[in-house]
Amino acid sequence: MALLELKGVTKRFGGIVAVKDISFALEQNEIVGLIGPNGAGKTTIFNLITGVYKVTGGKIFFDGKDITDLDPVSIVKCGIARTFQNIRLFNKLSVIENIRTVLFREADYNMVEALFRSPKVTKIEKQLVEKAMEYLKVVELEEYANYRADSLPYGLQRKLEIARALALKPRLLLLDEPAAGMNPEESLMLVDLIRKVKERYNLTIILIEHHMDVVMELCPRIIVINFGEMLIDGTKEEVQSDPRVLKAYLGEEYTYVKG
Amino acid sequence: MQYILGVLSVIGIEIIATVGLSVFTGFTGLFSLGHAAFMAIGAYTAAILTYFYNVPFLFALLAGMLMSAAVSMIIGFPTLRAKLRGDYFAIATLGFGEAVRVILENLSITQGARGLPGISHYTTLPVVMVFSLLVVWMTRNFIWSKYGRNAIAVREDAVASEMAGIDLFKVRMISLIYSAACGGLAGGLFAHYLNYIQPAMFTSVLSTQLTAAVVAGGMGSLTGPIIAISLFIAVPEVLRVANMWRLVVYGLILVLIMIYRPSGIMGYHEFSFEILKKIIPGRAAGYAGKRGI
Amino acid sequence: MLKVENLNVYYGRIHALKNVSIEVPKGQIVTVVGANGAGKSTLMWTLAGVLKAKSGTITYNGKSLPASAHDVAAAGVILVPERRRLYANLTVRENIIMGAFLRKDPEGIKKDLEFIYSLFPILKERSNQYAGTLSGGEQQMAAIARGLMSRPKILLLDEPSLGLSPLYTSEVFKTILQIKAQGATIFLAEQNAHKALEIADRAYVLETGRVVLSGSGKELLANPKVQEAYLGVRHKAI
Amino acid sequence: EPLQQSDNGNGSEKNGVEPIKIGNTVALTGDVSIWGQSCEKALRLEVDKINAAGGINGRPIKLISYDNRGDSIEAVNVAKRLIEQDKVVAIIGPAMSGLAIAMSSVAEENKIPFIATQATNPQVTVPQEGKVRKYAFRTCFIDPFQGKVLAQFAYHRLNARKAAILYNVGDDYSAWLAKYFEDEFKKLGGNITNKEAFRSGELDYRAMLGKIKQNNPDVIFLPNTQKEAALAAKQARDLGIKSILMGGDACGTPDIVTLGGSAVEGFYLVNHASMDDPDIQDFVKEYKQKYGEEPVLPEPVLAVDALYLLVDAIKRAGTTEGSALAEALENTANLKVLTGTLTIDPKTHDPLNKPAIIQQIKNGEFVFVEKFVTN
Amino acid sequence: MFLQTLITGLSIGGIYALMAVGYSLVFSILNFSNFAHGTIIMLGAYIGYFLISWFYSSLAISLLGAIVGAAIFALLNVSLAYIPLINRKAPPLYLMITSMGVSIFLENMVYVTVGSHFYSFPEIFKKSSVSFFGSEISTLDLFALIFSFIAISGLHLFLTRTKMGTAIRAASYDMTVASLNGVNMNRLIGVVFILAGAFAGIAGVFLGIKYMVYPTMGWITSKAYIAAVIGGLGSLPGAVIGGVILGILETFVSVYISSVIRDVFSFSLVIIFLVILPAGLLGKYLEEKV
Ligand SMILES: Nc1ncnc2c1ncn2[C@@H]1O[C@H](COP(=O)(O)OP(=O)(O)OP(=O)(O)O)[C@@H](O)[C@H]1O
Ligand SMILES: Nc1ncnc2c1ncn2[C@@H]1O[C@H](COP(=O)(O)OP(=O)(O)OP(=O)(O)O)[C@@H](O)[C@H]1O
Ligand SMILES: [Mg+2]
Ligand SMILES: [Mg+2]
Repeated sequence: MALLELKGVTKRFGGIVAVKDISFALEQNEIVGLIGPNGAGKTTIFNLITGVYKVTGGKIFFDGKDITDLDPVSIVKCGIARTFQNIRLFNKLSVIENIRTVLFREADYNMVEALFRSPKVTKIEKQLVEKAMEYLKVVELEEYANYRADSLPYGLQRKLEIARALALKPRLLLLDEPAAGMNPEESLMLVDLIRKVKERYNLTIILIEHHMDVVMELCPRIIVINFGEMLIDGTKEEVQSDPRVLKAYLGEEYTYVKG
Repeated sequence: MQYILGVLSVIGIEIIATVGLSVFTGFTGLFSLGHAAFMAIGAYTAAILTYFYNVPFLFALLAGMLMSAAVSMIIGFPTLRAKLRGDYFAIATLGFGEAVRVILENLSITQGARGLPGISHYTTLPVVMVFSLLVVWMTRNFIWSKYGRNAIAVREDAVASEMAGIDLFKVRMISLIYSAACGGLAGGLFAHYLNYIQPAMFTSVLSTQLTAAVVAGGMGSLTGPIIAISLFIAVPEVLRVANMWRLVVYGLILVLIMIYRPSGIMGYHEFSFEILKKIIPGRAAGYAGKRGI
Repeated sequence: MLKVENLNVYYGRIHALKNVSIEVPKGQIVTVVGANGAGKSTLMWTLAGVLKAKSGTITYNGKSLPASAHDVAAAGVILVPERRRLYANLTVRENIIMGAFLRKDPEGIKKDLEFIYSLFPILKERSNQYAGTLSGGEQQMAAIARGLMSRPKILLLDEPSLGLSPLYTSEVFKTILQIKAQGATIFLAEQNAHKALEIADRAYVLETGRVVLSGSGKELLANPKVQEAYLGVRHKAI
Repeated sequence: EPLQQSDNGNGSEKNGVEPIKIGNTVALTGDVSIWGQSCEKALRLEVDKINAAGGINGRPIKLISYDNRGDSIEAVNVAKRLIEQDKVVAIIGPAMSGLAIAMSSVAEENKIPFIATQATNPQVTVPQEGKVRKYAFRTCFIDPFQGKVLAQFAYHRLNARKAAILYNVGDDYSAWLAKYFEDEFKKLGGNITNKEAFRSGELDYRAMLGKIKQNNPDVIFLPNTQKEAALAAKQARDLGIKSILMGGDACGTPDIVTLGGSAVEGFYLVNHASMDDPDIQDFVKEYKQKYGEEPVLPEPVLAVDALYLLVDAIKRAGTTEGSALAEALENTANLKVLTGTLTIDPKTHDPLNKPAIIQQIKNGEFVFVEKFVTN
Repeated sequence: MFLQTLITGLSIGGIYALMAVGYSLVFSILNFSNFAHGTIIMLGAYIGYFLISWFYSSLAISLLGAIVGAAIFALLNVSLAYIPLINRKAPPLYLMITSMGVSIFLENMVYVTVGSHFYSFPEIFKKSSVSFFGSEISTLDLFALIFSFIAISGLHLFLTRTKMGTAIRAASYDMTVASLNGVNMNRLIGVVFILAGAFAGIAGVFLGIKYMVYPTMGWITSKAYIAAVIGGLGSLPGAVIGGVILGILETFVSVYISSVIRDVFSFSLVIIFLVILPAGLLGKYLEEKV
């Protein structure tokens, strides 16, 4: 069964149709690229899946369950996590606090125990710190654990955001332009990281990206949308050579040679 | 001594209310102009119980806390559900505070504007000290627990918090209830300190003073607001000899604090020996340190 | 035209720019490349007058650069900041018009607006939408448009291709060449080091706040160190 | 000129004689500070006079005044401070009942008597339980009395049968006085057509007055401060209301004329003292001479009465010890004070035979109409 | 009765609106509730009152003086107390607390220097009234309404039609970037406060004429704050509509429900209103796009 399925999803903002009748399905463990020109509706699709916006029409299923009308928090609980096109960290908190905040969902103590700080609370809190540290190790940020999040350079903030999403223990991870603001060298390191976490956490991933090298490296399957509509859903080879994609998105002079 | 002890008692009582409010305003990031109403509810509930029904003091205090907490849900439910924020939320609380006062002015059990005189004097300085230490300690625990940490996350970025699986409504509601309960406790203590309460004692001026203490003390600090409210109460007393100039000076001090410590007395920090170390040059530890890569 | 000498900039205790010296001659494109956190944006904000240098001099046309940001802008040095920084509460059109705040030629403003709309047709379509609701790429276009609207003498561009599709990235680089041809001077920070170095007359490499290399764009493009560190060549070779 | 506490002219501490310290809790800032400031000046004037004449049994008086802003919590702090830090033997003030009730337990605990000036609520001296507070006194008549006087005056002299009330729900003085008036007027057989309320700080009463107008009452009772009453009068006249207007003792200051202008012509009010009362002429003259302005009645004269009451009690008690002083105060009889002769009722600590004067505003002046005496 | 109630409500609402405008104006650029606005209104009223007592009964001089005087006070207020904070990028809440301090300071300064007497403007302005279907409208109210309407419309045009106006709105979102566009922030903020001060002067004089002049009269501005929120913060037309709605609402509740519990009613309605329209009538809740 498909893990995620969009059926005829449409989103309208006033007169603008940002997403129009989009349908696709994602199998467990797949990694799919979502590309398209600026303003095509990619981020909007993420916002619809995660419940930030309500759909104007259509249905979204996750693991067989209809999540179309759930609120963002419940959707997270179903196992969907994301990163943001404009990074959204808890800026004034330290790097490790950013992760711990997410892990509190697992902390099993009640208000009275918290107010009197029973030994159980202390123990759980300690465990959470250790767990958070593990996630930081995965993205190689452990040496920054006590830095304020907003003092990190852009590239590291992106990694932290990915770690925070992982800490939600998602089954589906939505990455919105994770390589933006990275130079080609850094992008390729990001590719390695994404591969690594996908294996380690058994993830299904949708990746929005304008850095074609990243997309081509990672995604055997690519969905292209244009003006909110599905243009093509195919293998990366099909997409690269599709004249419509070249014209609308990549530019006629685009050539990608992959060794 | 009694005078100084009295001022200390008032400080202790207000610390309880301020610390509670700092959970809501400083740590959760919502801003209230009606918190005096929770003090009023606690004060009236406790006072009516000890005065008319001879309920033991401790139970009366507890009832005041519970009543405040319950009422806070009534105002919190619709407004926090609707995700009111900033000044919009502040106005809702301002309205709530005034509405509570009008109700107190018109109920017969509260004896309206005439107030309740002759409440027993149970609130002595030791009582205040025990309660304020307890509340400060519990609030510290609250903030260090998942409840407080979630509140901070919500304050920092509501959208990201939602995406991190945090239920904004629930977190804000818990903070509100907590701070209302603290307000209720402070009110109950206050009634049995002053032995007389009137609706006119719980105006928006009091609410504003509490909020000002939280902000001037430093949002996201617990010690800052405690220092601030102590100053707010002690300074006018010290200045009493200045008579009419007293409040002129007071206003000026408030402005100067904000200008020279624009993120509050303690900023986002807690008063601790760590900070003293930081102030001593050469010992600078990488507190909010930033290195390049 | 713009000359930076021994510039030192701090964020509190963090030394973000260390003895940076750079020259931007009139009518040329000068680019600065560097890893995340190298200090490119810091340099840009300092040139724009928002960040204050602890020491060092910035001279513009032989005189020292004005102290406050709005005077810098009035002198014709215009920054298109990193991560767009649009006025989310204004419409797209109002955002672009804000770029012309100091201009007093309504006719010229009108003409430039038409030019910008022809450059980025999507902005014309979205002209009455609040800028905050634009897509990431659309926002980037609007930010560039706002910068162009002020008819800069020197345009400081901080990562103009951030979030743009490959097609639009090429468009933006074409535009940069176009406005250079019109006589403007350009100072560019880019992660897309390839393209940036290709069009640059002169280039600097910034590493943890220090200039470590400089030369013409072509020279740096051919430099193996640059290739390895910023162009991702090593990986591709694998 | 800035008001300083009056102990700065320290000429009084000559010959090493220790002065007798008297406290004064008074509103120097806030909405009611017009009276407070005047009251403090009046006391200073009289204290200087007494000291010039040799003080009390050779000991000078030192007056210590603190601002209470008209706020109950402040009043408690002021009382504690006066008693503790400054070691006063007695306190004059406050002028407001809420403040007096709040501070009464402080006085009780420390056994220091206080003499409220214009605090007219019965509970200031006699709490609900009915037993008089040993250390609480006052020099003014009480609200039930003035409510009664006003209601009777309206019913019998003005032949009013329909009355409306516009009061401040948030103010204890106003709420009580409204009630006492209402009770008495109904008892006499009159009809209260409207009882409308507003809240402190509000300035526009036209909505309520509009409702009152529909019932066309004979009198409208305004148990409010002079500011509120003057505003209400103006707005009532603007709306074309012709009813007779009446107010309580809080209106008894010439300010009401400056504020209300022609709208308060014909306004009836009850007062503690009258500016044209021959008894207080000397005081008014001296006050004017010293400060270049008229005192703002009635609080200053009530405070001066309190001062003389206290001085007399200290003389009779022969000590400044609190409980002895309280007993001496309780037994005051036929003492000559500014507003006449004063006898304290030991059962209530209220002045006996304290006259209430009904005045009417005519051509911008307070004109004596009638005098009522307690019981 | 209904018509008279409506007229009363309108005239109260008009005053709220006038006060709310200056308030909203400051909010529109600095995003904080300027609690000192009420104090500036009070100072304007005092200036107007003293001018009219000295220059016997010239409303024009009184208004003009109050406008200029209040504008100067507002300018002093912003340059001494707010600019240092703004330059340090302090969040709006800090400015708001500072404004409370300013307001305590100025108000008590008036007690110390001018004293605590109440003052009333000479009566000549408010005597006459116009009859309108059996209801009375005072000419002063009429004049105040028309005058305010013209002034507010002018201001609205200024904000929406001029570059300066756009710059004000832009700066309210991002001052740093506005300065990149060549906007001199300190000057812009100065202009805004001068305008707000001028409106405070007008409001002060009308408030003084209609009611009276005393040190705490600025407190009534909390009603203006509520009005501005109802209308949507930062929106001038919103402030006007909010003011009128609040005035009419209060009056109608007093007349048709109960004057005693009027505030419970009107505040509950305000809360319900906000729950339904969380950004007021014309305000924008700018949810950042993610
Ligand atoms: N809240 C909104 N209100 C109005 N229009 C919106 C809103 N959100 C998005 N849009 C519009 O919908 C379209 C799709 O936006 P979206 O952010 O999904 O694009 P995108 O594909 O992510 O583009 P990019 O690659 O530039 O990030 C855009 O044209 C945008 O202007
Ligand atoms: N506001 C700030 N406060 C403290 N440190 C900062 C701040 N902004 C940047 N830094 C630090 O200064 C250094 C230079 O940052 P800068 O943003 O100039 O780098 P950059 O070269 O533009 O990087 P990127 O490619 O990610 O945009 C980094 O180490 C960064 O962490
Ligand atoms: Mg996008
Ligand atoms: Mg940068």
